[in-house]
Amino acid sequence: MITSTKSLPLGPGYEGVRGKKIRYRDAFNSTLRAEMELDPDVFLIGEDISGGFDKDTLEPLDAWGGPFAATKGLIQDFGPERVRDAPISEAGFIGAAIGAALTGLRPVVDVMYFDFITVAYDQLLSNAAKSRYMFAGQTKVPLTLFARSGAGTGHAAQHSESFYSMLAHIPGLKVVVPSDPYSCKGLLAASIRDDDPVFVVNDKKLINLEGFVPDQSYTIQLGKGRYLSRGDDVTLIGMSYTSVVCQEASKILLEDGINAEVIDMLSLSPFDEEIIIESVKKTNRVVIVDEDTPRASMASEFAAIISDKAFDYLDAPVKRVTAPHTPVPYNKNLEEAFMPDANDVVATVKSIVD
Amino acid sequence: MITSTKSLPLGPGYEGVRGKKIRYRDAFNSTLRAEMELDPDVFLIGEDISGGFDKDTLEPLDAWGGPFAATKGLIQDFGPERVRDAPISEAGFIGAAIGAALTGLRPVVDVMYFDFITVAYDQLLSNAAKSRYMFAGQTKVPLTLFARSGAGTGHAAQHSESFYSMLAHIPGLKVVVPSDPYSCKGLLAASIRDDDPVFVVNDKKLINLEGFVPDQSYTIQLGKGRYLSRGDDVTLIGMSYTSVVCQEASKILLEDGINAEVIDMLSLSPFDEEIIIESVKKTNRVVIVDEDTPRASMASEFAAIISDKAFDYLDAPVKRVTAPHTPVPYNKNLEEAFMPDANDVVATVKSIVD
Amino acid sequence: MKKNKSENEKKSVSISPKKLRWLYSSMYRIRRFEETMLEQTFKGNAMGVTHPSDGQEAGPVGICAHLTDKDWIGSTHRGHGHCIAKGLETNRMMAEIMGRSTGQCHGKGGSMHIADFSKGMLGANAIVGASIPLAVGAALTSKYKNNEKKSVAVAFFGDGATSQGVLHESMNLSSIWKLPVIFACENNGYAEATPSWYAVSTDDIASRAEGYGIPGLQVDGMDVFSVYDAAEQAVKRARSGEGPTFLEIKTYRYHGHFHADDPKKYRKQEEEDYFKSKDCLISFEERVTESGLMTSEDLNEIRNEIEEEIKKATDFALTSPMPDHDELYKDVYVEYSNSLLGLR
Amino acid sequence: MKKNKSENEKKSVSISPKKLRWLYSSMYRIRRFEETMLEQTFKGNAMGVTHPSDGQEAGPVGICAHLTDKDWIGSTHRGHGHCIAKGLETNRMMAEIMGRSTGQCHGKGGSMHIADFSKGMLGANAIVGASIPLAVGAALTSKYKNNEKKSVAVAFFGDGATSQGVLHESMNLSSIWKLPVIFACENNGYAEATPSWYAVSTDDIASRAEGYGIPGLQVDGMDVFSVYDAAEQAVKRARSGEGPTFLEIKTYRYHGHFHADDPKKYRKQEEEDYFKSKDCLISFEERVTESGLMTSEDLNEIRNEIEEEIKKATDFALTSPMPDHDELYKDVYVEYSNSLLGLR
Ligand SMILES: Cc1ncc(C[n+]2csc(CCOP(=O)(O)OP(=O)(O)O)c2C)c(N)n1
Ligand SMILES: Cc1ncc(C[n+]2csc(CCOP(=O)(O)OP(=O)(O)O)c2C)c(N)n1
Ligand SMILES: [Mg+2]
Ligand SMILES: [Mg+2]
Repeated sequence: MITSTKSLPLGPGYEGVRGKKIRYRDAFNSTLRAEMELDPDVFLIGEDISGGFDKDTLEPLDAWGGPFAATKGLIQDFGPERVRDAPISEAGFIGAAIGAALTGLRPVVDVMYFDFITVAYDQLLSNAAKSRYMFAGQTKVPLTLFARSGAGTGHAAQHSESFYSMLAHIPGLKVVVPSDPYSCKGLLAASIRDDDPVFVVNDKKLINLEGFVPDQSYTIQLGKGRYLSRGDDVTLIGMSYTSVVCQEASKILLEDGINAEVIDMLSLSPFDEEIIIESVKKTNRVVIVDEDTPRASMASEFAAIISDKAFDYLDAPVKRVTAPHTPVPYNKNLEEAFMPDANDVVATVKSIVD
Repeated sequence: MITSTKSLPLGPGYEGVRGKKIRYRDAFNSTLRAEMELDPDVFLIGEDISGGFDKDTLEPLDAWGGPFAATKGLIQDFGPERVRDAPISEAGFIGAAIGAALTGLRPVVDVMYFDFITVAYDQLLSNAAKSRYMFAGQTKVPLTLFARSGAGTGHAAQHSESFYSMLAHIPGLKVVVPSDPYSCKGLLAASIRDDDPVFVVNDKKLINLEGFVPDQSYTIQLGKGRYLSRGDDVTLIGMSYTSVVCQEASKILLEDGINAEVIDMLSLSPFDEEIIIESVKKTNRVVIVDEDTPRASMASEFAAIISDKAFDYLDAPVKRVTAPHTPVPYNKNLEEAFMPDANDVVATVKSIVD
Repeated sequence: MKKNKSENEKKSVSISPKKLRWLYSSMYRIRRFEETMLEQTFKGNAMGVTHPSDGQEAGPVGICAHLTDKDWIGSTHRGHGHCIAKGLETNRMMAEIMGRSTGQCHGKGGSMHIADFSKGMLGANAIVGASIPLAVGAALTSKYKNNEKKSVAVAFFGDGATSQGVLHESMNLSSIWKLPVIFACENNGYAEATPSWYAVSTDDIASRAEGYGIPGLQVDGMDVFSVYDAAEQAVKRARSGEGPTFLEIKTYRYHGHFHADDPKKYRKQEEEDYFKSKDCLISFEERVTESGLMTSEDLNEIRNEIEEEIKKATDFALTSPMPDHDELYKDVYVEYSNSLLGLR
Repeated sequence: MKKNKSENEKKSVSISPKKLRWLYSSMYRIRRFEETMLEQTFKGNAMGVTHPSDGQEAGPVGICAHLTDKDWIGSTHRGHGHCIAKGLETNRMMAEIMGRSTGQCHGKGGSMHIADFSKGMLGANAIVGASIPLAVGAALTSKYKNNEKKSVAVAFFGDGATSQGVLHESMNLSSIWKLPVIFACENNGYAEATPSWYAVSTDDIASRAEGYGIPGLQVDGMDVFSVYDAAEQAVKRARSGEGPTFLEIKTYRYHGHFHADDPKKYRKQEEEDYFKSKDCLISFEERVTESGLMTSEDLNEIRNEIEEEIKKATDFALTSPMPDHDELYKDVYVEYSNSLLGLR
C-alpha cells in the first residue's frame, strides 16, 4: 500500500503500515538524513547549521542543532562539506546553491525564517526559477529551500510572514506546505528528489505537532492535495497550519449538524485543481482558509479557479477567511486576532449554509 | 470640473478643459518636474539619471535623459542633490531612500526595469511597507518608486516582468498602474504627494502612447478605478496595458453586437472594489485581463472578490485572460503569444455570452 | 588603518563630570535593563524572543555620548542598548517588550522593533543588515538639508551583518556621496553560535572600509573611553562634511544569542572570563575612582537611582493595559481605512 | 597588491604557436561577431536589445585560454565575448540573437541569455551582479566533488556590478570556503553612461578584494598577454586549492552601452582614441610579427577564416526557422505539464 515509488496524496488510511507517532520536527530531521544517505549529491547550506566550531580543534559543535533543530546531528555524521555553514549572506549562498544545482549537485537550503527569503529574492526569481526556461531546458535546478512561516510565537512583523502566495506566483518555482509529520516527510523527500526548485514552507505552529509516520521511505507527489475529512455540506480548503484550523472547525460544525469536507492542499505550486473542483461540485459551498494576507493570495487563486471551473455547482458566494491586510503585530492578543482560527471559519460557514 | 484638490477617477469627459495631446513619457516627465517644483523635499534617486558626468568639469551630461528618458532635463534644472545618480546598488539606495523618507524627505526612485525591484525586495517589504506599522504610526514612509513593466520589446525573461500582484500582496505598500497619459499624470502626482510608499508601474508598451492631458495640476485618488466605456453585456477589467487591450476587444465585440463595459483599475492596492461590483451587478458577466502571470495574481483577487460579493448577480463563470504561468520568452512570436491580446479577450467573452 | 587600543589612559580627565556621570549611568542602565528584561522574559512576561546586550554597553554609550536627539541611529535585533544610549525611556521600552499599549510602539513592535523618532531612534530592525541603508538615508536627509553639523547618523550592526551585501552597498554609497554616517560594527565574536573567525574572511573588519575610501578604526569595545575617543573623531568627521567612518568595536555579549540560548555550548569559559575581566562597568569604576574623578559614593548613588528607575519601569510595564483590538488594523497606511484592510 | 602592467614583453615567446593562434582567432572572432551582430541588429534582425563587447576581447580570451570545457564561467548582459572565448559556436549564438529555433536556447533566451552547459558556460545573466554567486556555486560543486584540478569557475562582471552587494557576499563566501573561483571584473570605465570614477568609491577596485583575504591584481585589459599571465596565476591558485583571486581588467567598450546608444554623449574622443591606440588586435599583431612568432600571412589567413565563419553563422541564423509555438510552454519545469501552466 505504501511504496517508495508510488505517491501518497491521500494521507491517512495507512493502517497496518509500520510506523510511529513522532513530531513534525523529527520527521523533518530524519527525512533530511535519509535523503542525504540516499544521494551523495544532496547537501545542506544554511546559517548556524554547524552550530559553531571549537576554536582549537575546529570541530563543529552543533550547539543548536541548527535553527529549529532541523539539522540536529547531521554535521556530526556528514561533516562540514555536506552540512555547509553559511555566513549571513542569503543572496550570496542561495545564489551559490543555485550555481551548485546548475552544475550537478542537489543543494538543500535552510532559509531559517521565511521572511529572510526576501533578501535573496532576485536569486530565487531571476535565477532559480528562470534558468531552465531561458536556457531552453539545457539545465535544471534541483534545489530545495525550506523556512519557517507563520505568526503565533511573538516574533513580530519581520519573523512571522506566510507570504507563500508570492512564491507560488513565480513560474518555474514549486511550493509545498506540509501540515503534519506524515506530509512533512513525504513532501520533503519528494522536494529533494524533484528536479525543479521547490520551496518547503513549515509553519512554526506545526513544528511540535505529533502524528503517525510510516517507517519506510515514501514520497508524496508534488501538486496533490488530500481529503482530511469528508462531508456534503461545505468544502473547507486549508493549507499549512490552516489545515489544522479547518479540521478544528469541522469538528465544531459537526456539533451543529454541518458536515464539512476538509481539503488539505499540501502543494501550492503546482496545486491540485481537481480535488477542489471535485469537492465543490459535491458540496456546492466553499470556504478557503489561509494565514497569508488576502490580496493576490492563494486564497484568491482558489476562489478564482472555483468561480470559473465549478461555477455551475456553486450555491453560495465563495468565501475566504484569511489574515487581514496588515503586517503581523507583536502583542499576543493582536497576533491571535491576526491569525484565522476555527471560530472565524465556523462563523463564515454559517453565513453561507442555511 | 478639474481641480487640483478634487480627484478624477473617471478619466475622459474633460471637454472644455485646457490641455493637449502628449505622450505618456512626456506626461510622466513633466509631472516629475512639476512635483519637484512644488515641494523642495521631493528628490529623485536612480541609476543613470544624471546620464554621466564630464570628467573635467564634473557637470552632469544627461546623456540618456535617464532610463526611458523619464528624467530628461531635470538634472540641469535641479542639480545633482535633487537628481541623485546612484550606483547599481538597488538594496542600498532604495534602503537609503526609505531612510530619507523616514526622516522627512519625499524620495522618488527610478527602479528602471520592474524586474530589478527583486534585488531590493527586502528593503521594500520589511522596511518601506512595515515601518509605520511596527512603530505604531510614529513615522511614515512618503516614498514613490517607479519602474517599467511588461513584455513586447524583446527584452526577454529578466527585463519584461509584470509581477505587480506580488507588490499588491504586501500590506503597507500601495501600487498604481496608469494606462494613458492622463492617468499617468494624475496618479504620479497623487503618489508623490501620498504619505505611504507607492509603486508606480509603467508598462513599456504605453510609454509612447499619446493622449489628452489637461494643463493644470490634478491628482487621481489612489484606489479608484474608472470606466473606459459603458455597456450591458459583459464587464472587461483591465489594468495597465491590458486596459488598452480591453478597449480594443470591446470595439471588436461591438461589431458582433456585444456591448462590453470596460473598467480600468488604475490602482491595484488599494483597489476599487465598488466599481467592479457595480459593473458586474449590471452586466452579470466578467472577464479579467492581465499581463501578469496567473497564479495568486490581481486577476485572481478580482475574481475572488466578485465571486464573493457579486455572487448573486453572476450569470456565467468568472473568467481570466492572463499571461501563461511561464517566464517571458525572447522570440517575438512567442512573446506575442505570451501577452494577452484583444483576440484572446474576444474569444473568452464569446465563451460566456450566448 | 589607525588602531586605537585604549592607550589613552588620560582621556577620561578631559571629559566633563556631567558627561562622565552620563557614561556610567547609561552603561549601568543598559546592564540592569537587560538583566531585568531577561528575568521578566523567563517569568513569561515578555511576549516573544529577546536578545540581551549586556556586556556590550560601552559601544553604544561611547558613541551616543556625542549625539543629540537630532542625530539618528539605526539598530538591530540586539537593540536595547542602542535605544537606552540614545535616550529612550526605559519604562516605555519595557512596556513594549511586554506588548503593552503604553509601549514605545503600542505593543505592536516588541523587543526587536523599539523606535522613538522623537529621540532620533529610527527603529530597531530584525533583518540582519537591513537597517544599515536606513541610517545612510538619514544621513542623506541631513546632507540634503545642508545640516551635517546638526545631524549625523550611526548604523549599529554586528559582525554577522558584515556578511550582508547591503553593508557594502551602503559603504560605497556613503563614500561617493560623502554622507555624515558612522558604521558602528559591534564585533562580539559571534553571529548566533557561529564564530566570526569562521564566517568573516578577515580578522580586521575595519580594514575592509579602506577599499571604499572610508577610514576604519578598531577599538576596544569593553572600554568606554576608547569608544568615546574614536567616536569623537568619527562624529567630527561627519559633522564637518568629510564623510563616513567605520568603527569596529571589539566586544562581547555576556548572555546567549537570545534569552533561551546557552552560550556555553559554543563559547569557551576562558574567553568569557577574559571579557568579563575587562567589564566596562568595573573598568570605568576603577579608572574614575583611581584618578579621583568620581568617588565610590557617586557611583553607588547612580546605581541606586538606576535600580529604582528599572524597578519602576518594570512595574509600569506590568501594570499597563494591553492594546485595543483596533490596533491590529491601525498604521498599515497613514489614512486608516477599513476597506484597505482585507476580509475580516 | 601586485600590479601587473604588461611589463612582461617576453611572455608571448613561451606561449605555444597553437595557443597564440587561438588567442588571435578568438579575439578576432569576437570582434567580427559583435560588429556583424550590430549590423544585423540595425537591420532589424535581432529581436531585442544587444550589448556589444568589441574592444574588450583581450579579457575573456586571456582568461579562457586557461580553461577547458569542464571549467565554468558566469556572464552578463555583455556576454558574447565570454561565450566565444569559452568555445561556443557562433552560428548558434547568432541564431539565438535572431530568436531562431536553432539558437543556443531555441530563441527563448536571446542576446542576454546565451548558455551552453556542454561548454561550461552557465548562461549569461541580465541582472547586474546576479551571475557572480552562480559561479561561486559552480566552484562549490568542484570542491564538493574534490575536483578543483579539473574544474574552476570564473565570474565575469563589470565595474558597475562591483556596487552590487552580492559580489561582496560572494567574495567572503569563496574566501572562507577556499573555492576555486576567479572574480574577473571587466572595468571598462562605465556602467551605462555613468563613469566608474563617480559610482565606485575607489580607483583600485582590485584592492577591495584584500579586505576579503583575496589577492587582487590589476591588469591591462587591452593587452591579451597581460591578462593571460595574470589569469595563469589565478587559475593555478584555484586549481591548487588555494582559493579565489580577483582580477581587475582595465578595458574599454568601443560601442555604446547597447546597440542604439551613442557613447559620444558621455565619453571624450581622446579617451576613445587612447584605448583604440592600444587595441588588443593591433597590439597582438605588432607583438607577434615583430618577435617573429607569426607572420602577417598567418594573421591574414586567420582573419579570412573568421570572416567566412561569421558570414556562415549569419546566414545560418537568418535562414533558420522560428521556434514552434509550443516552446512558449516548455522548460518552465522539468516535467512538461499543461496543468501547471495557467489559463490559456
Ligand atoms: C537576513 C537575516 N538572516 C538571518 C537572521 C537570523 N539572525 C538573527 S540575529 C543573527 C546573528 C546576527 O549576528 P551579528 O550581526 O553578529 O549580531 P549579534 O547577534 O552578535 O548582535 C541571525 C543570523 C536575520 N534576522 N536576518
Ligand atoms: C540589478 C540591475 N540593475 C540595473 C540594471 C540595468 N543595467 C544593465 S547593464 C548596466 C550597467 C552595467 O555596468 P557594468 O557592470 O560596468 O557592465 P558593462 O555594461 O560596462 O559591461 C545597468 C545599470 C540591470 N540589468 N540589473
Ligand atoms: Mg555578533
Ligand atoms: Mg562597465
